[in-house]
Amino acid sequence: MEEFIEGWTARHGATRDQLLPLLHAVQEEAGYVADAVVPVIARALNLSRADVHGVVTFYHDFRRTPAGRHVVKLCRAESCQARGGAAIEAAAAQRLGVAMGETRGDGAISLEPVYCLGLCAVGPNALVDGRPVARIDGAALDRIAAEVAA
Amino acid sequence: MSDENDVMSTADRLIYMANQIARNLAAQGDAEAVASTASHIASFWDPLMRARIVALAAEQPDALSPIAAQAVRRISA
Amino acid sequence: MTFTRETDHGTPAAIATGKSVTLTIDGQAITLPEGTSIMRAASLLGGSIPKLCATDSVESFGSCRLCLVEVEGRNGYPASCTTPVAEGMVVRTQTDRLKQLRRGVMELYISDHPLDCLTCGANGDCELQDQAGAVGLRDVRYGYDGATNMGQAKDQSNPYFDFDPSKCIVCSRCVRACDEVQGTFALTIEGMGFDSKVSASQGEGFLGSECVSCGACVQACPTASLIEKKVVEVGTPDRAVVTTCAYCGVGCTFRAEMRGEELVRMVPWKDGKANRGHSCVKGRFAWGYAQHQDRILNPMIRASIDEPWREVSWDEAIAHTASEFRRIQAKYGTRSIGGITSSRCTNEETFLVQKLIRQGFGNNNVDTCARVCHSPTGYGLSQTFGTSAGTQDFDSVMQSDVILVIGANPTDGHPVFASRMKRRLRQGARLIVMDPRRTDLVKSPHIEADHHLPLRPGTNVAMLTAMAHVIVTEKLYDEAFIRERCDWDEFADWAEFVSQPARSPEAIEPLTGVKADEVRAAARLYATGGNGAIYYGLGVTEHSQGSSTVMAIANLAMATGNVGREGVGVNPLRGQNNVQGACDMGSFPHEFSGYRHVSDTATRQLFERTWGVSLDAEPGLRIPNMLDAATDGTFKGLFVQGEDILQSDPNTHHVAAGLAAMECVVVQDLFLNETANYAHVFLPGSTFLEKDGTFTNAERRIQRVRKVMAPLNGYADWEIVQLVANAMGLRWTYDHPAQIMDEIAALTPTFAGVHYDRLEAEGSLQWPANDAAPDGTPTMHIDGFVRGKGKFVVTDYVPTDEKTGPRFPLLLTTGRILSHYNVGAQTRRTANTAWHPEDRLEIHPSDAENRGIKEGDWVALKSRAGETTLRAQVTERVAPGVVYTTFHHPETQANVITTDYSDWATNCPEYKVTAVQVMPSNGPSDWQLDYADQARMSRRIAPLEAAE
Amino acid sequence: MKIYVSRDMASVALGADAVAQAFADAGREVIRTGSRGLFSIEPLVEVETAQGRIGYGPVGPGDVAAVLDGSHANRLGPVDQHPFFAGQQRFTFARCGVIDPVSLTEYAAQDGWKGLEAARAMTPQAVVDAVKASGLRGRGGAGFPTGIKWQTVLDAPAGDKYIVCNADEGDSGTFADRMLMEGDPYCLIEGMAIAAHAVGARHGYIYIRSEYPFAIATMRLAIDHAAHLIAPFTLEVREGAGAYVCGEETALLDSIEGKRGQVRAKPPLPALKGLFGQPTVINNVLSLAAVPFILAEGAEAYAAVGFGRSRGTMPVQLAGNVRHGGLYEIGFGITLGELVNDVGGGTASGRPVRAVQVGGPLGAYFPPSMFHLPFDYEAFAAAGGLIGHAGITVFDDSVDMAHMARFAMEFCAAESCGKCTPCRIGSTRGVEIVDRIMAARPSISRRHPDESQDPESRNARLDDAALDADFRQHDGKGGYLGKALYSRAPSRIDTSLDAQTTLLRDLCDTMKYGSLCALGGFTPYPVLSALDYFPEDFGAPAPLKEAAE
Repeated sequence: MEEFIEGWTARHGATRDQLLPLLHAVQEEAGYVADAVVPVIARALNLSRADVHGVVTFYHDFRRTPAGRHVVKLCRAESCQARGGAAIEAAAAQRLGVAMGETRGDGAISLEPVYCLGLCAVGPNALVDGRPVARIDGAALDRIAAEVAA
Repeated sequence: MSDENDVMSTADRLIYMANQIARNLAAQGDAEAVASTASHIASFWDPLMRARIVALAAEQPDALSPIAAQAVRRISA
Repeated sequence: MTFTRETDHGTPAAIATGKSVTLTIDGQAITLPEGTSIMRAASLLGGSIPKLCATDSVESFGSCRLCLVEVEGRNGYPASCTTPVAEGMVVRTQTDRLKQLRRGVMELYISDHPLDCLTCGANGDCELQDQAGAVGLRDVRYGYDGATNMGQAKDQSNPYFDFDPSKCIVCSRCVRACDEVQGTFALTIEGMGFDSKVSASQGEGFLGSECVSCGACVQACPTASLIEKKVVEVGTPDRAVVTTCAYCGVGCTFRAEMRGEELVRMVPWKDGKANRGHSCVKGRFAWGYAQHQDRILNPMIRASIDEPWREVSWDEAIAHTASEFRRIQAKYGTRSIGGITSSRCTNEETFLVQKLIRQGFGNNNVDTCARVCHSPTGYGLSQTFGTSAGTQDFDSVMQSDVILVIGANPTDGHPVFASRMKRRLRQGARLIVMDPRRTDLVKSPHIEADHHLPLRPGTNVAMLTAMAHVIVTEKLYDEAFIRERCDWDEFADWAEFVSQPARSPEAIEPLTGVKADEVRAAARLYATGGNGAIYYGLGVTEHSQGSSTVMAIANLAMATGNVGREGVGVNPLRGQNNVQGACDMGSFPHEFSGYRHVSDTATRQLFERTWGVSLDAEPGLRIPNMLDAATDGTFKGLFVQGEDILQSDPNTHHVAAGLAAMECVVVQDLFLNETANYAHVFLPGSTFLEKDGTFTNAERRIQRVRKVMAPLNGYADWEIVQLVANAMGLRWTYDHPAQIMDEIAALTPTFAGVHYDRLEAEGSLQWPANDAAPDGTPTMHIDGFVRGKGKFVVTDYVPTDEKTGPRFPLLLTTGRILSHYNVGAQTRRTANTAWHPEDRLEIHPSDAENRGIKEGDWVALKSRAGETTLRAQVTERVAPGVVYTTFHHPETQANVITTDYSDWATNCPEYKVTAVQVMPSNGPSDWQLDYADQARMSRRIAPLEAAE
Repeated sequence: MKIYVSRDMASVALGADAVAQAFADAGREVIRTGSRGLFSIEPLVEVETAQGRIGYGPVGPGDVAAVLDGSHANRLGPVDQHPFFAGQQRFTFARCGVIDPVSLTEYAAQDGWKGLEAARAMTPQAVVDAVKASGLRGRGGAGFPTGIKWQTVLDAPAGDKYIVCNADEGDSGTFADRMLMEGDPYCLIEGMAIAAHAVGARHGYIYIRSEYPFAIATMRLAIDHAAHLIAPFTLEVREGAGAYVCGEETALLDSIEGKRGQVRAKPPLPALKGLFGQPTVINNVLSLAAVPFILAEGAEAYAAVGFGRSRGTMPVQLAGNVRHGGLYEIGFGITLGELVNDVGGGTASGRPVRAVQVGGPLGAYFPPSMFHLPFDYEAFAAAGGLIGHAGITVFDDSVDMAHMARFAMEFCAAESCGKCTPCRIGSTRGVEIVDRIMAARPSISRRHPDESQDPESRNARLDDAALDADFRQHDGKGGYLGKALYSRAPSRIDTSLDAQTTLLRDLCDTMKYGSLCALGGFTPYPVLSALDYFPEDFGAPAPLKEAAE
C-alpha cells in the first residue's frame, strides 16, 4: 500500500485537501481503509494519524474492514419509503440473509443503507455492486439473491 | 578506565588554547590578530594560566603559532 | 492566596485592527475592539453568558449552543461566542426565552452524562456542573434509559491524567487545544453524530498515541473527562500560588494549586507572558521529583570518597565546610578553591554564590553551567551587539515572516515556545531549518520547512558565511540599515571577506554536504521574505567555533536589517530555567553582574565599597581550567551548587580525574548526583517549590519564584549559602530574597529598576529595567545597538580538530528529548520515564546495515575519549555518517564519549561533534559496570544517630 | 434515423442500457442523452423523424421492431408536445434530454457558451449586476440572492478566490442536480465559468455526492472536454463520501479541505472566508446552471417569470408515490395542488394523497388541505415549511405519520455531524420519544391499499407484518444504526402520550432554535408538521378541519 500511496500522491499532490480523494483511491484499491494504512496516509499528506482517523470514521463511505464480495446499498429515504421501502428493506434482509448494515457470515454480501440515490420517482431503489436498480420488488430481490449466490 | 583515553595535559591544553584563539582571529590580519589574541588571553585567563603560557612559550619555542607566540610575548611584557 | 479560578472570557482577544465599536449588552454600553465576540464583551462587562465549548485559549467553535443570545433586529438566537460585536448592536443575554432554550440544551447534555457528581473527581471544579446550575436545570425528562455514551472504559495509560469518555460532552475543546495551542494534532473526534467521541490518534490509549502530554487538553476539558490523576487522588485544590517553572529557559508561569500542604497540580497561568497559558509535559506534570524518596534531606560529610556518607547536623556540615575551605586556602593559597553556580537556582542564590566566592574566597574562581551551553552567546552577542542576550520577547515570533532555526530543536527542548512558533508557521510564516538532523520542525503534521539545510556537524560557520556570501553578492543586504546602525567600513571589510569565491555556497558544498542551490534559496528567503527572525540553540554554541557562529548569525541579522523591531532579531533558546539569570548575576570568572569585567576599576570599587572587602582584579578559572588545575595540584576545593558536572560536562574521565584530585568537594543538590560520588560534603538543596526568588528566562524576563511549601531539607538554598558565608566569617543578614534583589539592583545598572514590589505589580520585567527603560525592554536595540554601532566581525571558518577517520568514521552529535531534561536528575524521578526510559543511539539505516545493527540492538559507541554502550534506533532522522544520542541517563554517560575540544573563545565544549565508531555489543561496557559499582559504593549512607 | 435513449442514472436503473444496446445491435445509431425528466415513460426511446422526435415509452429491449415500425403501444408522439413537457418553462433544463450531454458540438449548437461569451464581454461588475437584476436566489434551499453573494466575493481583495458548486444533493425527493449534471454538464460548467469571471476566481470545485457515480463520471468527462473553453479558469470534481451534512455549505468546504465534514459557525461567511480561508462563491448546481440563460437571454427575460420575490423558474421534482414522477421546470407561483394532482396525476398507488413532504427530509409534511400554497419561498416559510430544493415527495393514505416523524429524527441522528448538542443528542432523544409515543398510542386503523392497484404501486404496501419486521429490527440491540438510535424500555419518567408529546415539542423547539445548521434546525419541520397536521397518528384527536372535510 505504501508504494500505491506514494505513486498516488506523486500524481495528485500531497496537500491536505487530497485526503478524501486519496481515501477513495485506497478503498478502491484495497477494498477498505485498514487501520494500518492510516499512518502511511498521514505521513504522505503530512497529517497526524488522528487527523486521518477522524476523517475515516466520519464518512459513511469509508470502511475500516473489508466489505462482502457483493454490496447492496438499499435506499431508506422518504421517497422510497413512500413507495413501500420499509417492507422491501425487511424483505431484503430476509431474502439475502443479512441484517441491514452488516456483512453476511460467509462474506458474500454486505447490505447497507443509503439515503437517496436521486431516483426518487421510481423507488424503491438500490445500488447493486454499483449498478442502479429501480422499482425493487420481490422479483428484483430474487434476482439479486441469485447474482450474489453465483 | 581505558588507557587509550585521550586527555590532554594542562600544558598541552594551554598551548592548544592559545593557538586556537590565534587561529580563529587570524582572518583579521596578523597585526590585528596578535593584538586581539593578547587581549583575549588577558581578559579571560587567570593569572596562573597566563604565567604558565609565558613559561611554556619559553620552554617550547615551536609549540605556539607565530601569532600566538607574539601575543604571548605581548602579555608577558 | 486563596483559590479562585482564572476568569475565562470564552473567546480570545480580537486581533488588533485599531478600530473599535460600541454596543449595548443588557442595557450596559461598552466599547471594544472590532472582532471581539459578544461573549467576550459580556464577560468584560462582568456578566457571564453560559458556555461549555468556549474557552479563551482557543478560537470559538459554536457547538454547545448554551451561549445563545438575542440581538435586536436579527432573527433567531445567535451564539454569542461566534458572533462578533457590531456598532450599535443591542444584545440581550438573559431573557426568559433564552433561559428556556439553554435549559433545553442542558437537559440534553445531562441525558447523556453520569449522575455521579458527588463522587466525581471534578466535583466543585466542573463547568458542566456549574452551567447546569446556572441555567436552572431541575429535571431531565428524557430519563436515563435511552441511548448513552456512558459506561465506556477509562483510558488510564497516561501516567499523569485519565481520560474517561463517559464524562465527555464532546465539546472538542481538547481537540482544539491540541491543534491550536499545542500544534500536535494528536486528538480528533472519531465517528459522527451521537457516536462522536474524542480519540487519541487512532482510538488508542493516550500514552501510545501521538500525544506529547503537554496538558493542554486536560486544561481545556470542562468536565472530569480529562483529569489529572493527582486531583482524583488528592481532591480539588483549595489554594494556588503563582510561580515560575524550573525546567527550560522558556520560563512558563504556573499556578501551583495546593490542597493544604500538598501540591495537587501545576496549571499554566494565562497571564504568564512567556507561556500565555500553555505548558509542556515537564513543567505541567513532571514535578514529582520534588517529593521523591531519593531526595537527600540531611547534610552529610565524609573524609574520603571511598567511605560511606555520614549524616550530620546542619551546624556540623556548615562548620566543616567552612573549616575545610579555610584550611585549603591556608595551605594552598587563596586561588586554590572556587565554586560553580547553578542555572537551576534563583538569581538571588546565584548572586550569593558568586558573592561568597569573590567576597569570601577572595578570588574570581566562579563559573557556571552556562560555560557548557551558552557562553558563546554571551561572548558573540556582546562583541557584535553589545549585550549578552537575545533581542526579542517570545511574542515577537507572531510577527515573523521568515523563521530561521539553527541548531535548535525547540519541539523537544523548548516545547512551549515551539508551539507558538508552529502556530505562526501554520499562519503562513516561512521556515528554514539548519540542522544535521531532520527534527520535527523540518516536517511534522501541518508544518514543513521551506528549506532544510542538513549540514555536516561542525560546519555552521561555513554555512552562515555562504549565506552571507549570497546576500552580499546578490545585493540583498539592507544598506540603509547598515549605514545608519553599523559601521559601514566594518561592513565593507566583512562584505569583502564573505564575497570571496571560496565562501560561496558552491565552494563549501563539499564541506557542509548541502546543495548550493538550497543554500542560495534559503539565503534569499531570509533576506527578502519580510521580518526575518533567527532562533538558535546549542547546535550553534557547543562547537569549537561556537562564538564565531554566534557572531556570524549576528552579522546576517545586521546585514539584512533584521534587528531592532518586533518579528526579527537574534534569539538564543536558553537551555535552563535560569541560565540567562546565572550569566547576568556575575557567574563568570571574568565579570561581575551585568557583564562588567573584573578589571574595570570603577565597577570593582562599587562592589568593594558595598561588600567591604577588596576584590581580585584578575579573571578566575573556568570549569575545565579548574579541573586541569586540580589535576596539577593547584586547585583543591570546590563548591558546586545545583549542578552535576560529572554527568553534564564533557570527557567524563577528565572531570572525574579533576574531582578525585581535590581535597574538599562540596555538593549542594536535591539528590546524590554523579558529581557527589566525588564529594566530601553534601548539603541537601531545596526545590523551586520551597523557596522565593526570581528566574530570568531566554527573553530576559525576570519572573518570581514563590514558595509553595516549606523546604523538606529545612533551608532554602540561599539560606544555606548564607550559612556557609557566615561560617567563613562574612556577616550576611538577608531575611528574604527581596533584599538580595535590592542589592543586585543597587550594584547592576541593567537591573536598577528591578524590585520585588514591581515584580508583584507587573508580573515580570525584561531587563534592562532602569531609569532609561522604566517598563523594561521587550525588544532590544530599537534605536541603536547597546554598544553604539553594530559591529560586523569577520568570522573565518576554522574546522575543528576533531576529525573522522578510519578508527572513528562517524560523527556523534547530542541533544535532548521532550520528556527529559538535561542530566535527567529530575525527570528520571518522574513518570516521564514512560516515554523515554533510556538513551538511544540514532543511526541511519545504511550505517546500521553496514555494521549489522538492527533496531533495538545493543551497540558500543566509542571515541578517542571513551566508550559506552546503549541501544540503537535506526532512523532516517540522521544523515548517513551522523549518529545522535541524548544524555539524560547516567547509565549511558554519553559524555564519556565527548572530547575536551571546546570553543576557542569561551571553552564551551564541543558536544556536538565527536568522531566515533559504532559496533554491535552484548550489553553494558566494563566501564559502565565498574562505574555502577563505584556509584553504589559511593552512595552508602550511615544515618544520623537517633540521639541527635 | 437516429435513436435517442437516455443515459440518466434513473433511466439506466429502469433498463435503458439494455434498450439502447438492443437498438445498437439492430444496427441503429443510438445517441445517449440525458433524461427528459418524466420517469413513468422511461426507458424512453425517441426516434428522429421528419415530424420531429417521436417518443415511445416505457420500452423494453424486446420492443425494437415495434418502435421502429411505429406500432408500439406506448407511442407518445412528438415528445416536446407531450403535456408533461409542453406546460414547462425550461430555462435551465432546455437541453436536458435533448442532446448528447458530452457533445461540445451539440451544446454549442443549442446556444451553449452564449452566456459565457456575453459575460466575457462585460466587466465583472456588470455580470454581477445582471445576476442581481435577474432576481436569482440560491436554489439550494435558503433562497439567498445569488448576485449579492457574488458581489461580496467580487469586493473581497484580489487573491485566491474559489467557485464551489454544491452538488451534494442529498435530499430525498430531489434529483434535479443529478439530472442536470448527467444531462447537460456544460451548462453547469458555463455557469461556473461565468461566476469565475464575475468575481475573479481562478479555480473551482464541484462537490458531488458519491451516491451519484454517473454524475461524477459525466462531469469529469465534460470538464476534460471543455477545459480549453473555460481556461484560464480550471475546474475539478470532488467526490463526497456519504455524509449528508456535507450538503451544508461550510461542512462541504471542510470536506473539500480534507477534514471531517463538520459545520462551521458563521460568521465568517464563506464569501469572505471560505475554501482554504479565501473568498468563495458557493452555489447550488441549479443556481449556477441558471446563470448561462440569464447572461445569454438577459436578466429581464429571467425575471419576467416568477411570483413575488421568487423570480425565474424552479425545476420542481415530483417524487415518491406519484403517478407522473419527474422534473418539472416552471415559474414560481404554481400551487402545490397543481403540481401534485394536475402535473403529477396524484398517487401512483391510486389511493388518496394523504401527505406531501416538500423540500426533502428537512421539509414539512403538508396535507391536501394546504394544496393552495403557491410555490414561493415566502409563502412556504409563512406556512411553516420550506421549498428547499423543490422536491415533493407524495405519500398515499397508507402512511403512518408518526413513523415518518420518527424517521425524520432517525435520519438526523444518522447524519448529524455531531458538532452541536441539540442535533447530536436531540435527534437520538427524538427517536426515543416517538418510539414511546408509538408504543403508547391506541392502535391505529391501517389503511390497506388493495391488491388491484397500478402495477407501479405493488410494493407501496405497508402491511402489519412489514411494519412489525421494521420495528423488530429496530428493537434495542444493535440494529444497523447501533445503540445510539434505539432506546431501551423507558422507566422512571412520565411516558404518557401527553407528556411525551409535550417533550417532543420542547425538543423540537430546542433543536429548531438551538442547532448550528439546518440539519438539526429543520428536522423539527417534518416532525412538528406531522404532529400538527396528523395528530391522530400520535394518539391525539384528528384536527377539526380534517373532521369537517
